[in-house]
Amino acid sequence: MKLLYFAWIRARIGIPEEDLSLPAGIVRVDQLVDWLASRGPGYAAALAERGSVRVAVNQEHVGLDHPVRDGDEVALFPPVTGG
Amino acid sequence: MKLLYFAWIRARIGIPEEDLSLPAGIVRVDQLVDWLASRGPGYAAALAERGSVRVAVNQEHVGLDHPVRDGDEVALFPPVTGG
Amino acid sequence: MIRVQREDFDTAAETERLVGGQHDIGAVVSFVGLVRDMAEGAGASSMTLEHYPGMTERELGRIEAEARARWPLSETLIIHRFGRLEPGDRIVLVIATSPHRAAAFEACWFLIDWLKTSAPFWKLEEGPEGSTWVDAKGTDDEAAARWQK
Amino acid sequence: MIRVQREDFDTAAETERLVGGQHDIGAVVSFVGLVRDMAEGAGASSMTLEHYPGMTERELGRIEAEARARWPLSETLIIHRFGRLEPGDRIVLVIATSPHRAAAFEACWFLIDWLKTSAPFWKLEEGPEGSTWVDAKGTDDEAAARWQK
Repeated sequence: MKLLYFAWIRARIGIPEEDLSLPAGIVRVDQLVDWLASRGPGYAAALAERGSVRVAVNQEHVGLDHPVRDGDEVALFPPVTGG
Repeated sequence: MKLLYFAWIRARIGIPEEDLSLPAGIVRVDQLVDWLASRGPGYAAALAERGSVRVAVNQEHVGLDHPVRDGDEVALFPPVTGG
Repeated sequence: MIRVQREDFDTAAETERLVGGQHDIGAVVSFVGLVRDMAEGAGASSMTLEHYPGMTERELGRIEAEARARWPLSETLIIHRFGRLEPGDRIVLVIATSPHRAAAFEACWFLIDWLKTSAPFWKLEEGPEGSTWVDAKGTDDEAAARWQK
Repeated sequence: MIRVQREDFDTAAETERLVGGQHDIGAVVSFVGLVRDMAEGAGASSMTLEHYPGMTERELGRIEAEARARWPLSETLIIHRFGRLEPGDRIVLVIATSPHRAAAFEACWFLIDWLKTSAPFWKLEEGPEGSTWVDAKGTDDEAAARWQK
């Protein structure tokens, strides 16, 4: 799985992207976010305000109950502020 | 009184403007329009569709009950179609 | 700002003049009205825009003042042409700028809607079967009525 | 048409490209978003716009398709910049053209409202006291929600 981080989530995690293998049992976005938050203090800080974490799977906005699979491109970012 | 005519009202009356002295007793827009319509076939044709005649007194849109005085600039025209 | 002129206008230059150097403007909304080919394939239709000099400027100034009283605007501009115009030619430019986009959109829309039913312009269209005066549209009256308070 | 680019854009040239030679367009509505000086007198504040390459184009294309499905439009264009921008710089251009002005106004407004809550951009603002990420605004969510069917 390819993970991408943007804005202050990227800044707190410290890297813009990484490739990870999904642990067994992680099949939904909310499980993925919980697991990532347990990977270290940067991740925990980045994902602490869970209400401010938005997720895209394969470049589409999704909700927390969206399925994730190992080949997906998953992006985590704060609410968007374009325009 | 200075009278100005625009668009098809001007075309039917045949002149763009004229100076007239108001006959005694004509003190409102509707009386002025009735009197003008009696001045000849061009005027009658121009003002026949009374519902399509708009009036400005001293360059402001007014209703049929607006007063008119001898020094006024009065314009008669069809509904506007700018933009 | 109001201008009534025979000449074409340069939207980019006008916008730059309104916005240039100002750093509190977040939103620039502009409307350009163009002459449509009403003959629909039956040959291009030119038109001549007649207006009431003096009253036109007055009316445009009045609706501009109304927009500025209703919305928090930085700048407004209305340029309306008169004279002979061909299909594709620019007729009218309305620009509203504001710190915020909702005010700029509403004011720009209001200005063109009101202008259409209040500014003294008339269109003589040259179609394939001669010249005809364009009728005012009921839909324009309805569009303007939306803004009545 | 969608473009995501670091460079500035030329609104007049883009408009001419959309409109030039077409005679069935009556209304051109455009929105330009500019960087406002948020430091309010405490010194100019630059910003850096970050985005998600690939998804940005996808999202902009999606909302453009939605606008074209909802309104009778002739042409649409969205250009959004990324990278470092100074106060007064252009950020985004949205143009909608149509035979009729209501469709052009609604579509242009819809596009910028939806873009703000859906296109993956983030703003890092350099203020007098350091850099801060700009929070998404609840008012933007409300503006977008108006367009929900």
